[in-house]
Amino acid sequence: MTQAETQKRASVPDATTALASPTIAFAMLGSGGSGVMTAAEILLRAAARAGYFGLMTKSFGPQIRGGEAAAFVTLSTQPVETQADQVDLLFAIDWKNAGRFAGELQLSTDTLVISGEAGAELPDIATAPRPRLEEINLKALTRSHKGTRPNMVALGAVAGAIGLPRDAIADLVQERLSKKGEAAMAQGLTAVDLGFDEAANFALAQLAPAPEDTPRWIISGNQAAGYGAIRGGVRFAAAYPITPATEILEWLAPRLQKIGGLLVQAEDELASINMIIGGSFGGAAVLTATSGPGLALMSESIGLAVAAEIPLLVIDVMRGGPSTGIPTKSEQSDLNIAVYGLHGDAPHVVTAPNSISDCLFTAQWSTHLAESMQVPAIMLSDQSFGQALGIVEKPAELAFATRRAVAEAPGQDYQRYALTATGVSPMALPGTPGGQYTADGLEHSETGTPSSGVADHNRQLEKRLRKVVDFEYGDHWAQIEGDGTAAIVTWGSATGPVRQAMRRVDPEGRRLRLISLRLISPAQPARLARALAGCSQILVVEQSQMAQFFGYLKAQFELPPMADLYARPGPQPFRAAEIAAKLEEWLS
Amino acid sequence: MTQAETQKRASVPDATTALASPTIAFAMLGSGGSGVMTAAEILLRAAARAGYFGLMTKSFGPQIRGGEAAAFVTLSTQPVETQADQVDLLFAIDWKNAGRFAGELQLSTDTLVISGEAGAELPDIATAPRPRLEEINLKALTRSHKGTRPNMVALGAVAGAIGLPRDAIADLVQERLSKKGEAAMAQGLTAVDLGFDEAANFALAQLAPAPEDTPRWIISGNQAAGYGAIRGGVRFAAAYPITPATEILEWLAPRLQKIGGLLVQAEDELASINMIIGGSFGGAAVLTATSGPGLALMSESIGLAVAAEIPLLVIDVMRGGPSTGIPTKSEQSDLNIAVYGLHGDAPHVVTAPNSISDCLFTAQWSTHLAESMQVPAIMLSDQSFGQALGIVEKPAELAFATRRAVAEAPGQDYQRYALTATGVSPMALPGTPGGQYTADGLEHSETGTPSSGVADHNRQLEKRLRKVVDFEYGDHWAQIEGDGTAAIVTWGSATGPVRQAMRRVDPEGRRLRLISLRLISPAQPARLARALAGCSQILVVEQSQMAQFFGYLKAQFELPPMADLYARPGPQPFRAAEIAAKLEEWLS
Amino acid sequence: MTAETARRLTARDYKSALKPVWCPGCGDFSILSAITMAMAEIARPPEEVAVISGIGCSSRVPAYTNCYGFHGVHGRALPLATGLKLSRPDLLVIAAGGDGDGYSIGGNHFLHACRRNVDLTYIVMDNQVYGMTKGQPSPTTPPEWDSAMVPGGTGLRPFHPLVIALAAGANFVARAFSGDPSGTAQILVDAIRHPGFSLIEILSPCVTFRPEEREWAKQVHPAAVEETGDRAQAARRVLTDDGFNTGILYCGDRAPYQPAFAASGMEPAGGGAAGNADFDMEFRP
Amino acid sequence: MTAETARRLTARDYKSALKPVWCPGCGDFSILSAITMAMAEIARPPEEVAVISGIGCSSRVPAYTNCYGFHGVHGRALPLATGLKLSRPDLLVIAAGGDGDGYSIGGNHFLHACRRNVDLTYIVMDNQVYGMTKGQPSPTTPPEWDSAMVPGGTGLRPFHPLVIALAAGANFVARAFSGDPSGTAQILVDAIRHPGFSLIEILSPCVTFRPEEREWAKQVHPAAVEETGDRAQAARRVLTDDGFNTGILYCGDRAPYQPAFAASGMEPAGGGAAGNADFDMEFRP
Ligand SMILES: Cc1ncc(C[n+]2csc(CCOP(=O)(O)OP(=O)(O)O)c2C)c(N)n1
Ligand SMILES: Cc1ncc(C[n+]2csc(CCOP(=O)(O)OP(=O)(O)O)c2C)c(N)n1
Ligand code: SF4
Ligand code: SF4
Ligand SMILES: [Mg+2]
Ligand SMILES: [Mg+2]
Repeated sequence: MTQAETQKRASVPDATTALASPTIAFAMLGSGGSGVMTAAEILLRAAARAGYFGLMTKSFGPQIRGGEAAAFVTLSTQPVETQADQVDLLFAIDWKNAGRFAGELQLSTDTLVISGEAGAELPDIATAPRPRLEEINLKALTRSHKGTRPNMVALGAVAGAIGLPRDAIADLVQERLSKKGEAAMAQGLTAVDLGFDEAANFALAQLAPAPEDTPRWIISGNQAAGYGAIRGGVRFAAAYPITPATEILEWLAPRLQKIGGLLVQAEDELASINMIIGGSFGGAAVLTATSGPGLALMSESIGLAVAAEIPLLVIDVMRGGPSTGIPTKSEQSDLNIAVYGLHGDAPHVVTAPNSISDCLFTAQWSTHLAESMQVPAIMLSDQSFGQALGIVEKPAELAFATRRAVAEAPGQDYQRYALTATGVSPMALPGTPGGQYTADGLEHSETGTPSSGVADHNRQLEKRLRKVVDFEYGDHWAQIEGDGTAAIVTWGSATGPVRQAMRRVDPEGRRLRLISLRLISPAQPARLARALAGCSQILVVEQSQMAQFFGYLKAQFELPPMADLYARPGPQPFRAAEIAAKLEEWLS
Repeated sequence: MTQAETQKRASVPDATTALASPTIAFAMLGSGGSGVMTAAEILLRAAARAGYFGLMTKSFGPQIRGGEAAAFVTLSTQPVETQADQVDLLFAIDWKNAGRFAGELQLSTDTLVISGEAGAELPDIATAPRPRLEEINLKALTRSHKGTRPNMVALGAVAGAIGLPRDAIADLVQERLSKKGEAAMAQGLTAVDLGFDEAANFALAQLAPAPEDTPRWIISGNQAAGYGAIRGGVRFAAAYPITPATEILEWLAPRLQKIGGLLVQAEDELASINMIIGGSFGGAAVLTATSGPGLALMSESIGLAVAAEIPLLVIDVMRGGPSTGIPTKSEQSDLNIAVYGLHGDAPHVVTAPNSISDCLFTAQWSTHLAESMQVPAIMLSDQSFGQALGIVEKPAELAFATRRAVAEAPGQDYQRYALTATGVSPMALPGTPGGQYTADGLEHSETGTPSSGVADHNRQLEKRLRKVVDFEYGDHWAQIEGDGTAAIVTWGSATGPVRQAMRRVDPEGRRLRLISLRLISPAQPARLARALAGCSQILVVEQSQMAQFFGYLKAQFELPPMADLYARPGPQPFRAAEIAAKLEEWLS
Repeated sequence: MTAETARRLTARDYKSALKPVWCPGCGDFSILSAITMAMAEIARPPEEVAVISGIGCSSRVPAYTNCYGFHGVHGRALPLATGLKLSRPDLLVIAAGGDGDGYSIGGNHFLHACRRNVDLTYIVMDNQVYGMTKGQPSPTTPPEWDSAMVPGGTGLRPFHPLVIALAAGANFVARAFSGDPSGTAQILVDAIRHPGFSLIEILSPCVTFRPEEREWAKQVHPAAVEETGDRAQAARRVLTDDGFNTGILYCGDRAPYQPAFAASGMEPAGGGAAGNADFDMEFRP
Repeated sequence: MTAETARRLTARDYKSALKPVWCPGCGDFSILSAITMAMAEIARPPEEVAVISGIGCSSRVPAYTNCYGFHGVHGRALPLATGLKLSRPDLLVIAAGGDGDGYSIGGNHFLHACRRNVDLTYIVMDNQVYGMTKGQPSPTTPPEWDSAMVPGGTGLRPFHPLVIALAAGANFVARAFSGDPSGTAQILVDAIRHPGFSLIEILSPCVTFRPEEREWAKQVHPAAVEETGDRAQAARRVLTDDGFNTGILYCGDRAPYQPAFAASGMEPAGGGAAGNADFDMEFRP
């Protein structure tokens, strides 16, 4: 149950005047072309302007386009990291194939269901939990007001029902329709007003006043990842489109162009990974983004970058697996391939953001790590970050003292793979006189000459491992919150639901501790031991059938034998209620 | 020290008459075209005919062809699983670039070094350990006997020095030269006799009489793997050449042809893995063989075979990694990619032979597993098996009751991915009326129709995991020897050296226990727990810098915290002396 | 009534009950119809036909037929189909997919399938765009087509599948248009009957991401000249045509690649068995 | 004496001290010489040249030059070189390798590099065999060539790199022979100077696995006709020649693909920095 619901239950089940709630969740449904996404996005944006936090996720039927669609939106005075357990309001523009969202749409008896189709037969999902049912005859309304569109009326109704300021909505509608001329703008406003008027008939808790502290951003995880990479210095990218990573590329392409960089669409993932290796060899900070199938194809050449010591940022936006799996849904099941998927002993870096806005930080940090250690870094984002739109605090501007170690004036005795104290060897960039060497994926001596000798293999293996193990990662390795004696160890997109569940189960923050790893590999056993100091209980939470994260922790850390596990696959996203129930059970 | 050496030390350091030794090791060196490999192989074959066991490994300089070469041969009355720690005899046809074999060639003061080059300056490796030095002037001898070749004289000398029967040698030389005519045969025999005569001047322990029990085979690990697959039913193969797996393919191609099967050389590994998926979908038992870089390229499509439930045998002959690494040397560092290298939760089978002849058994068994469970099986062989020639006992003929579960007469309600008790669903083969379905790598319902639904994903994931976890693997999952309380857990090519070291350290077999896993994945925790019952010490031995096997054991088994580790990378092969020293230290 | 006439097959017998995920108006619907019409004319029972694809909107086609199907991974339809055909020469094997699947990520297999000339029919539903991933340029996309991923257009000369197929050795090359399903079906029949590797490049508008392709209906026209068996002549012709010339453009006489394969047929695999005396002999010292 | 004349470069300046691993008599030795001779004529300082390869005997070539080099993984020389050139347009970038590397596993990149037409020079040392892995047929191997891996020969029509390159859009196409290093060097100079993607297919005998290729010395002859800028004419010519015609066969005028890239040049990457005000703006609600 969301906090909103808790409050409503307690105070206003039958009230006809609306009370304030810090969090409100709604869904909008409709079939192809009904415009639910536009309406929901305008609502989200209006909420952001008003200072709320929020999260919008989208769901579509199997049709490539024009099929049924659902938008889920949670708005709050507090940061929102996962959709509310249940929606307070469901607006269906129509009910065609609405049954398909059964698994995703949770109603309760308190939910207000508004049917936009007069006299429609409602599907089970809308009636089974016995919610409050209301109707707005969109067809009749839009017919009687020339040029108005059903989704705009719905938008007005939802805004009115949950108490979003009419002005913010009106501004946005005008901005959107400004290109279409005065008449369209006026019709849009009329539609919104019709909705607001209809909403006056329904009682629903209204959003509590928004905090007015920091400016808000609306951003998706994929945009944040792309921007983080640019902030990290990435200027050259090559990639092949794949769901759900494509938006990173589509966001980056024009923006790289603008700042003198370049994104190339390659013929396949084998080409894209090798193009960026070439670019990085030449001196550019580089990136590719893909999902599981593409990462698998890239693994041979990521190994090349390990052996030849080439910095790369590879973003994997995870989706349901294995194989082609479920491209449009989320899962945390590429951890193993990211950590262990290269042949031979191939030390590299694996990171993971823990929220939509952390995609920005982690991408920037990962670029810093890759460049500093001359190593490929794989960042594991996922569909639930990548394709969701969040209203977040404007992220801080951060600069890392990144600089690739470059041999500025290599002398006669220049050795590309010299054994240095840190394991990082200055790289001569093509164009630098005297620095000529051949980068090689064959085992090599310090100069880069192929060698199958025992000593060279041992030394170069050791150097490549040492440089990533001994690096000073600082505090960014994990997000640690609370200091209770029951620790939840998690990562990535499981973090938000866990955090929200912790707030419910332990509102005072006395019993629980959150440890969310941002640096997955190389493992930081000493740091984790310190973070776990004083814990008497450990629960690992992750979204993978085979408990990949748990297995990884067991392999790489001295995980106490009492460690418990809550793991399940996607595509069902984690909700706070689910985790909270698990926590209650675990703590008792 | 080999047993041979122990005996010699004790009894015959200065004797001029030769005594018997159960094991003798020798090396032959020479530059390009000197024919060392031919000579050494004839010696090996003669020893096999005489009933000895043996092992021959080859080493080459970096030259593609025509560079320096060294053959290492250990012969024994007992099975030989690793080269002896030191050679008893080194014959150098010439010394050009002999220094390159420094890491691999171990001499002692007891070694007899025969230089075939008169008055040559010997390199450090031949003189530093102060061995006995002798000379045979090959140039002079072959000049004075028309048509004789230096390597044949060397062959005779080695055979004479270690006491291989002249008749067996003579027969083989005649067989080899028979195509070249009478004169060549006579010249060959003359050369051999010259060698034998020369050898009479040197005292060296002679091989003890051979046991006369079972017939011997000479076979390489790669041949054994190919033959095992054929015995398992494999009839269709597609592959792309790669060192050190190519010999599997080159052995298979003509033989498959002969028995009505086919091997296709594909354009790349992406094609080869998909060709065999197609072949298996059609009903054939199929195989591909590759090494690390190729396995990496195949990983996306191996995941397809997991999702679409297609049986495959993928043999990975491991070499030094990462990246192109060291193609001609061995390492056990592809364990991680084999077990964890597929994206998503992708349960499959990973096996590993523990000796050259076990390559035959394990390939056959792996085919059985793949076919029975409709799953890809990755068999991890390595260069040290694949490219070595062993004299072994003729392997037993074994048949598994393999049968792919096939829908013979699918009815109207046929469901390709039906949820069955075992998790294995009968597969309709194309051509079968009524069985039409579409195999899919997208998540699907029981019929195979793509589905992103929560229930379908959970059920199909569960089914695919269950079928491999619940399968009855029987006793083949591991090789267990001894019942001491100190257990050594190992796998693959580390097994032989460990076993030989155990015999030395614990000749009565009272203290140590060997557990070598043949089934790497899925893990068998209950079985391992039973196998470890009563142990107070555990040592894990493996040839990987990052201790991949150890990490895997920690992740998948409840490994007691006292477990110790001895791990190091290749390319230096494990020798019994090295492991024995480690065992002594560990036990003390 | 003989068994044969008992089973007179119509296009409907080759269609499955599944509703395609395609957008209303997508060209692929008509290609599906053309495929099933062609099948009915060929009249092999559906269970003896296998339709193999990669990933993309167009690659969804196998499950919409009532044949055996394999919806594999992106770009690998041709090696899948090759492996199936080589080990099951008794089947009629059709590979199908999109321009991205076949000419971008699958380009190497396309080259080598043409060269290998296994008896396969390869149907490419070319919409000059990546439909499934929502509108990126494919190798056949015009250079100036603007998109989010490649702002301002690729600036690249489009890939010419027919010329490449001819250069690489394909044994039958044709162009068709989805708007003419019965013409397309007729070409498909000929392609299937022709031995060796046949490429049928079918223009198939993507109404969602390339709505301007609706215009194709006005631009296509049957090839003015007869098909040829002269590879160089065919190449010259397609190099200089306007890209909307439909019909069979080349019909070669290379013998298909089909080494003997007697091992499996319909026998399920894996009868793990004893050794082979000949092979045993080799290992005797 | 000016700085320029102070550094008069000879072929030797482009050779490294490393001893090649090639077999005595291998054709690749002469190609290495031809490359260094061509470099000396081009006279870009060695540090401004990058030689990029995959895996194979021939792919060992980068380390034998005194330029920057990258010995990557099998089949990926062209995308490596493409990424380097696009982000470092100031460099002279040469890709080199074998027939297996370039036409078998690397076939897709070959197709797309021709089409993309980045200003690269691609040297294929074609010995019609996989040398490094000890003698398997490559796409250019004659159909009847017997080997352990493909007993009795592939039976396949050899891949025709020049025809494919022309069909795919390469901007310069030539054939050379390793036995004529100075002729080869001259072609290389022209190829390097020509903008866009240049393919130089160099016949290079593998004396170890294809000893019969020593005969090539007797078979090669200079092309009887002048180079052409007409793609179709060039294709017709190479389709009908005997495969031993050396010289520049096609010289096109496609503009190379080189989108602006101003970001790195010689600046080392990764100066992780503050945001961009424009980009920040987009995220304001
Ligand atoms: C290895 C891999 N890379 C990328 C993708 C994403 N992807 C799916 S379909 C597709 C392109 C489809 O284009 P096309 O083959 O032309 O088919 P269409 O949808 O246009 O019919 C891509 C890039 C994938 N599934 N797998
Ligand atoms: C992914 C991968 N597959 C296979 C190999 C093995 N391999 C190395 S070189 C080579 C072929 C070399 O042939 P070619 O490119 O013609 O070069 P050549 O040796 O003939 O000069 C192969 C198959 C590899 N290194 N990596
Ligand atoms: S996106 Fe284009 S190709 Fe895909 S189904 Fe829709 S119209 Fe067809
Ligand atoms: S094997 Fe052939 S290609 Fe390789 S180095 Fe020797 S002669 Fe040259
Ligand atoms: Mg397309
Ligand atoms: Mg070659």
